[in-house]
Amino acid sequence: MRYLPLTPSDREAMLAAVGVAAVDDLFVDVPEAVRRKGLVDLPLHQGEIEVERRLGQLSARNLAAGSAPFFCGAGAYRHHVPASVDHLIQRSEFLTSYTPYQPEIAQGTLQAVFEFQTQVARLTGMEAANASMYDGSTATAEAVLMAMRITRRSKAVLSPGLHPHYAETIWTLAHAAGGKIERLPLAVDAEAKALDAIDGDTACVVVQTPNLFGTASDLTALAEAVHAAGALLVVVVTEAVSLGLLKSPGEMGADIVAAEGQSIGNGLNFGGPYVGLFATRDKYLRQMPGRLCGETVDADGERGFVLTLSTREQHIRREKATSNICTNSGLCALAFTIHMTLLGEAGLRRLALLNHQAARKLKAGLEDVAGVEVLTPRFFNELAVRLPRSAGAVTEALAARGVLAGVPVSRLAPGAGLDDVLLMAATETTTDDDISRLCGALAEALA
Amino acid sequence: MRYLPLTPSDREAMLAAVGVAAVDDLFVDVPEAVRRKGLVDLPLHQGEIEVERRLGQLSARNLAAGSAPFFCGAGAYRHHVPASVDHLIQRSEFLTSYTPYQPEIAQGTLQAVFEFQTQVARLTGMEAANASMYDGSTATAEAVLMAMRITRRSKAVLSPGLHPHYAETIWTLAHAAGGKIERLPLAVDAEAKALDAIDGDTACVVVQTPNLFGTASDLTALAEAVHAAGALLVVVVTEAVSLGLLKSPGEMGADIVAAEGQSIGNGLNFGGPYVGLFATRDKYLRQMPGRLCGETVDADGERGFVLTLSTREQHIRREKATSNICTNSGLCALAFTIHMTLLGEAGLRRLALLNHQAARKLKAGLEDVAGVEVLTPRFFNELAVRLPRSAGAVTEALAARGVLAGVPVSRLAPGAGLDDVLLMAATETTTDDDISRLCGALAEALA
Amino acid sequence: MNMVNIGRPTRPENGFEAPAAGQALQQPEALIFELGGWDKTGVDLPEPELDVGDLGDLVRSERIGLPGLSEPEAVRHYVRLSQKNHAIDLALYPLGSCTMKHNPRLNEKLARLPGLADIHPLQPVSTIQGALELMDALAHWLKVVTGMPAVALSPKAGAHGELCGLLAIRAAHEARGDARKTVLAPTSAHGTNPATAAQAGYAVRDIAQTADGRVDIADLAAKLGPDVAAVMVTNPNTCGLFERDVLEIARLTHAAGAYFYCDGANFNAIVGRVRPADLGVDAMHINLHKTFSTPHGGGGPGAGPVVLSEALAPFAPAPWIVHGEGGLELVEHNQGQAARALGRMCAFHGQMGMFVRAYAYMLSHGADGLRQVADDAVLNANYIKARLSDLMTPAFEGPCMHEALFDDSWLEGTGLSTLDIAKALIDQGFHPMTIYFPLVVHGAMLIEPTETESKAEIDRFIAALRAVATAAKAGEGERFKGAPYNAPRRRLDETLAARNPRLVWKPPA
Amino acid sequence: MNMVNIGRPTRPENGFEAPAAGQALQQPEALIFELGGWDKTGVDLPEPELDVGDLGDLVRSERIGLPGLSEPEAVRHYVRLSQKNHAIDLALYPLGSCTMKHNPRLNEKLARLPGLADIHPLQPVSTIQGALELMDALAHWLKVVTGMPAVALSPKAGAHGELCGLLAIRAAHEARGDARKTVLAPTSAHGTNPATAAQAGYAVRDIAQTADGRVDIADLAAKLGPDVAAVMVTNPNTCGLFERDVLEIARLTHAAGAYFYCDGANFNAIVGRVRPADLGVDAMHINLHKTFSTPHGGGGPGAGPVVLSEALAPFAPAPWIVHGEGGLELVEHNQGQAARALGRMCAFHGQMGMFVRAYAYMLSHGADGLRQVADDAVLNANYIKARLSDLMTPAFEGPCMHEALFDDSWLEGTGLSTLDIAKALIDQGFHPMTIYFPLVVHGAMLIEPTETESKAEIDRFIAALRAVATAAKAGEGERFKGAPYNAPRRRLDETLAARNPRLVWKPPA
Ligand SMILES: Cc1ncc(COP(=O)(O)O)c(C=O)c1O
Ligand SMILES: Cc1ncc(COP(=O)(O)O)c(C=O)c1O
Repeated sequence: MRYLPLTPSDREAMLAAVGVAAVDDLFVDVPEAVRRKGLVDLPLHQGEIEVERRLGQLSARNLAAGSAPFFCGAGAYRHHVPASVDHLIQRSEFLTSYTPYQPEIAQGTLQAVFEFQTQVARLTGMEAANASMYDGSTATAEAVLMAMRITRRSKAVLSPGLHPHYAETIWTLAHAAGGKIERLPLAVDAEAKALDAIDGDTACVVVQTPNLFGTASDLTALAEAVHAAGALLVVVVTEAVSLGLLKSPGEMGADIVAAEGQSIGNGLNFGGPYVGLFATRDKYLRQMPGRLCGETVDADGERGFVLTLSTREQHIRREKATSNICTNSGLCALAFTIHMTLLGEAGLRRLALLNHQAARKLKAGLEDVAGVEVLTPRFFNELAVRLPRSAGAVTEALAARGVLAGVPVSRLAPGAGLDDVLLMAATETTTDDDISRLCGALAEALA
Repeated sequence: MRYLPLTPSDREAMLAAVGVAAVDDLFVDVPEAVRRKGLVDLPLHQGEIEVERRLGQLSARNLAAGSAPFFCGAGAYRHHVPASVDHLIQRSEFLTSYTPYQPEIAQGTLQAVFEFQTQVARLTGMEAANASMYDGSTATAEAVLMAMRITRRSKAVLSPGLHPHYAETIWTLAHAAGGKIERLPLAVDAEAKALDAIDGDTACVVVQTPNLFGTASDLTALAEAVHAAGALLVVVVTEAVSLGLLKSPGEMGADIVAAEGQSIGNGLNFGGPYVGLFATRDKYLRQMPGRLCGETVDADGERGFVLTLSTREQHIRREKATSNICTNSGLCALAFTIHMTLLGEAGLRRLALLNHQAARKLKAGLEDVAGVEVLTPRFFNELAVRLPRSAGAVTEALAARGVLAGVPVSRLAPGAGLDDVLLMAATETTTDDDISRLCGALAEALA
Repeated sequence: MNMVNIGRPTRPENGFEAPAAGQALQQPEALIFELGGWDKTGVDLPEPELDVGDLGDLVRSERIGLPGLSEPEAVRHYVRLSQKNHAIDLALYPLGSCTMKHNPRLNEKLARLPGLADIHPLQPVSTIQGALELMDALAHWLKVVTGMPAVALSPKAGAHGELCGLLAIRAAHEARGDARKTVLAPTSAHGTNPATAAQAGYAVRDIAQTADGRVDIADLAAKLGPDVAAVMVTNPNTCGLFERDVLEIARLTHAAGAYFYCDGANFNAIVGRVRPADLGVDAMHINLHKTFSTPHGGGGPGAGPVVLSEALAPFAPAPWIVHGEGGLELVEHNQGQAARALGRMCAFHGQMGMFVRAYAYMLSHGADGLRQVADDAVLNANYIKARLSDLMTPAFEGPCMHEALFDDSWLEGTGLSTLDIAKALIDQGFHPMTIYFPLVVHGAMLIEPTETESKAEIDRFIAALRAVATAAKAGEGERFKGAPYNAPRRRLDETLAARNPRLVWKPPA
Repeated sequence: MNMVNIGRPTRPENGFEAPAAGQALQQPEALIFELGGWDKTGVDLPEPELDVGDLGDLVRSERIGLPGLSEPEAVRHYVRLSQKNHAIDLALYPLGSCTMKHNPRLNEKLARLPGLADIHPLQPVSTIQGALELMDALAHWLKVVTGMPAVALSPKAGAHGELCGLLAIRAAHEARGDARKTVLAPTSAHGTNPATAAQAGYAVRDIAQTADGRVDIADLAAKLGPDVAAVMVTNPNTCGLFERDVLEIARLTHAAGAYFYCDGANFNAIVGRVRPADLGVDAMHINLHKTFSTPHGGGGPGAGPVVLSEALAPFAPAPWIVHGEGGLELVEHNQGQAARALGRMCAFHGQMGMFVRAYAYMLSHGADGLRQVADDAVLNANYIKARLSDLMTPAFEGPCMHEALFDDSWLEGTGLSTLDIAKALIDQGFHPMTIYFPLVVHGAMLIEPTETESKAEIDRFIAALRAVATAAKAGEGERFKGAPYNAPRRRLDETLAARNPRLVWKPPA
């Protein structure tokens, strides 16, 4: 068994040193009745050849995004990640190290986290960012809990464009702790509706831009109204690349920004692992969830980095912690940081422009398909379209033609009465040919 | 342009420091007439997305060995290489370092080379090995030149089972320097024939085992006869895995062993890069070609490794060098060493047994196909079979059925009158299903 | 200038910093923000053809302030940083409770197969049958090794799994109109346990610990009552000990109408030998990034699937997989009880990348290998304990499970602390053990070698720790206080960092 | 024991070796033969079902003596070793003549695409059309950038390419019954040039060098004659200078009935700016592992395609690609003139793995990028030269090409040698330049930064070298003689290694 270095004679020598006759003697504390003598009912160990064959077969039974015209989005985007990113995150020293508890021998990880925090803060237009959350949805839920702590209020208003998975995640995390969640019905372009739901117990309004339907909005006015009501504005971004082109949440008045960082540095991975970005204003620092890396000096006065403000965290504060999070998305955050470092401001801006351009081309293509109506008024790289029939059925029909056309809203919100709406995203990886194949297949399917 | 760090302002500052107005001024030594003003007639630079797309398309136009029942051999073998091998050789410190000219900061490479040399010497049954040659064929040619230097004789006898590419490579390298090459007609099992060709000017006999046709032979008697004639025995091995099961060349009396190491640690790669193994007896050390790594101590008395005996080499000895080789196959040798370290003796032996077993199963399967005659009397993992028609045509017919059936001898030696002979190899990656698909397709094609 | 600049770098003409002694290959490295690449990029993208007039004043006008580097510079920057880390691939990494075992590169390779890595979570189900089969197969393995009937795959790490488990418990109680408000957990529990309980809306009460490091059954019995929703116990516990009375814990818990949540972070010690179901467990998260070897990545990502008993299975969060007529199907919206109860833990379906790695790890080990994992992990820990017990003071008597716990009583009179020992160990080339956890043991040093260490490496570690302990007892105090000397940084001032938080880079004033 | 063991490791109880100062992350590492794994394996293979009776006494009976390691041990062993190397990814690597430039990871990824990596050289041609197209496309790019009409792809490295070129020249002469016996090459030539000429059966005669580091045309003219088969000139030459009189060299060479072989190792300096065809070159190898960035891999592999003039094209070795009716075809057996002449350089078709990388590199740069490569490589070298010329002595006046050459006259009176400077530079964290090459310059120091270095890194290097030079002149001699102090090893005894060669591990007696 290739991963187990002990030899039979090692084991013998070690048992002798311990002073027992057999390994079984080390398990004496396990009640006799539950000690299993035989093996569990699973196959025996296998070599690389067999394991690779099995996983290869499973892989072959999926249609990879890269092998089809591909327009799925809705919170997970297919971007090109430079080859060096994946190479670097696989370096032993990054891949096989733990959370940097001993900073003197973890400066590599820590400095990268410090760079990540700074990048995230700047990108979102905020003052501080943490070392990452699990993903955008859990980051959003934690933002709601944080807003409730800060305001000592218990209600969160979820705006009409918020991704349903995010809304459900917020509900799951918040309701048990006594939070009240008011979820407004889905709508393409009605963020301002959230204002109507604000009351004296409202801790925050959660608003997404670009929203589920791809609509990008200026939230400045909303932010002012929310603040006037003594609540906080939580801005959610599921497509981090949009931050390269659109006004930042901070500029528009956000108090907390929760975002999905997958688009930068990370692949689709069927939904995970992703990386939650979490940023806020300095004044709320001590209410933040998650790890924070801070600058300090060593005994020689040299600059170095450490995990800090851990009195917020579970391992110190236990039931009074700001969150229970421990393991986060370190390596995905590293991928984000490396990709962002490669892009730089110039590259990110161009990348964002190319995404927007691809979506405009997509829109132009779709407008030529009879029966298709584009719903999204202002978009970054994603559009909602109304089809003359069930979006789910059309998507399956196009998949059979080798085209992954997008995400039907019914998949996310079956009861919302939007069964004919399809979400379609385009990115820098979308070619003109992809769009014409999509439109051709769509015209056929709708004919 | 992503690989070029200088910015326009960097360039300006540097030109100023140099004291010239423009880069053109640094090219003043180039005659005016040949200075190109414009760009060469090639496309402009492209991003990763485009380059990846282009190479992906080229890749998709080949039939990968792993996606078909696969039986090609003839000097290049498809084995399973553990994933950790490729991971390790891609570490920056191995991948992006040069030949270890400054040993104090190249101990990683040097120690690995020392391990490689020891592994190769032990595997071949010899006393010393070098740090690698380009591949098996060029190693063999260098072995012939070395034998000529040692014996001060000028003729090499190539036995009837030697791979034709190897024979041609020997001829190319040796004839210009005045070597005479006597190449015996191809035959399945006639190594002893080489004896008839030995004369007083014969520097060496070159014999391959297992030979082109897969025949494994005991060369002990041949070695004795060769030595009696004052010549050296050069033993060629093109399937390094066979050394895990068969008697070593050293044990049979070889003076120089030249082998292709690709089977251990290295993929098919359409023929290169591969790694030549080169081993000999201590007494011939100073006639060896290529780099040698030796043990020494540092100023503190600590063990360390350096390149040594470089007075044999081109950079010191110039036209009197034992070879012109400079760059070798360092990284492929590293892959060999890591794979061999993972295998260990126990793993290598089992691997060899599995290869032999696969070939026996292949033989059994083929014997059931009407019209197919197995020619090889004793084999390791490769067989020659006689077909009732042109092996080239049958191979193409099977390729059309998605089966890569093997290598027709006519591909290597068109004029040899062996157009109906096919070389077929099996390895640990060959499944029973592969064999039955092959045999089914073959029966159909021959029907 | 001084060419042999032991200790502090010197600053010769034009400001070049020479590397410190022994660090000719350890390059100093500034932050990306200091490397000056404000207009550079390391990514070549085509010139856009269209403008952004359609977006009006939604478009950002100010600079973001993100530096860029060409690819060679970026690669070098992060390679240099990487060399300032310790890692499993460099040496034994004995962080107790963290299970720092070998991460097979096969699993990295497989997780990158296009059909597993390059698929969207919301692709039509007909195009992801292989992915669903993999999740289903992983679920099967997890259920069989734990003996539990159900598993929720979506939780993203151990703590997230804890939350999932407690929310299922809350939902189960609520479903029968039995709202309860308290969770009991031993003081030795990992911080995530009480933090999770609080996040799930429960008050937390401590359970006392016996002198031999186990749950005090009498105290548990006394505290159990109609308000207790769950008992959270780690088993093997955070002292590295098997809870001898686990069956009694389960019995008492169930008798009180509560559920038994087991923190499965230490499952590595018993995998293949003990099935949590047989212990009466109702819910247990499994850190795939511990027991099943998905890499820690300097902090994450992990995955924390939760196995559930029959009683809790109906309350699992979405999504889950069912076998339908046309193949596997994904239920993404809760129906029935759970719909009103738990909801969903996160967007999409969980940590697929980790599922692939964990499944490959399980297939590679098989039933026989997994049992051997437990055996070797436990043997290694006991061996370390045996070899150190003459110099250091084990916190508890008797065999340990996968980790050996020492307290700091052996340091009495030396003036040295557990922290000093840890930092001195760094100078010996090893990552320190977990320190000051569990809280119930004074100056705790928790050593978990895992099963993927060779005897030779363990002996090397023992020798290093013995050398440190011997020096400590010999009164070489000053050397400890200054440690580490040999690391990329000397001891870092954590107090300063917390007092004056600098969490983002700011341009020098 | 001493916890701050600057310098030599100490040996505390049970033989543990503590890392030296600054090396807490630098693990000591024994040879695999000393790690004791004589029966271990890190590869799981199924139990064979059949015996080997059929092979009789062909079967090995004795032990081979190959140690094995479990996977975790093997990974750690080689990761630890790797950290004892300098590499481009760590810092500037200014080895003159070696062109140590950035190796894009994209190219590594592409070279591993199954359709490019997992194909057999002798698969039916219908199944490898993509591979042939790639080779054909690479050949096209090489021909266009050099202006030459033909290219032989199969040579496996620069020296192998030289041999290919000289053998083509030999074949061309022989084909017209004009056997010639001599090759002329300057003294400054790389060692492979004379070694190759000898291997191709030629006598080698030196051409004198002018005071300004170029070929002495008068000497060349005098030595040319009916016996001279070829003139081998490196251009830019190994002093880093462009051969101003290259057109005259070509004219004289051709007038004497000889061929002009150009060593193209330094093509990086002129790619996109000068086409060798325009210089009158008949044959030139291109080190894909230099100009076109395939990684050096600690010694190889490389690839050395040779471009050929019309005159030599008919004598190219097999194989080559032709455009046939049904697609691309591979001619694997020489027909016509070449059949009697050159034959084949090696088995199969050359270094496909390198072709993929080089082609990806060329596509990435394009015509514009390749020219910029030359510009930046030359600018960087001249900048280094300018910034060091006050302290060190440039070997020649005027602008250099891609590398800056210094002699050791500036060390006069210091008692120090070029080697001492090199070793002291190691202590500053840099790999030394190429030293003692070319032979024509006393104590040569040849610095080639390449175009993939940033100005900041070059400035860091300049500062380090200036610091070293300043210290040398200040008479800090002892510190040089002992250098390096900060590397994984102190200065190694090369004489001992050569006097008593130990090339393989032997068990201690
Ligand atoms: C005992 C114990 N419980 C829970 C956790 C939390 O797991 P995670 O970090 O995956 O959230 C840990 C992790 O360190 C642990 O050791
Ligand atoms: C000028 C010159 N010529 C020839 C060569 C030989 O090339 P290779 O090492 O690829 O055989 C080199 C390599 O160092 C060189 O620098």
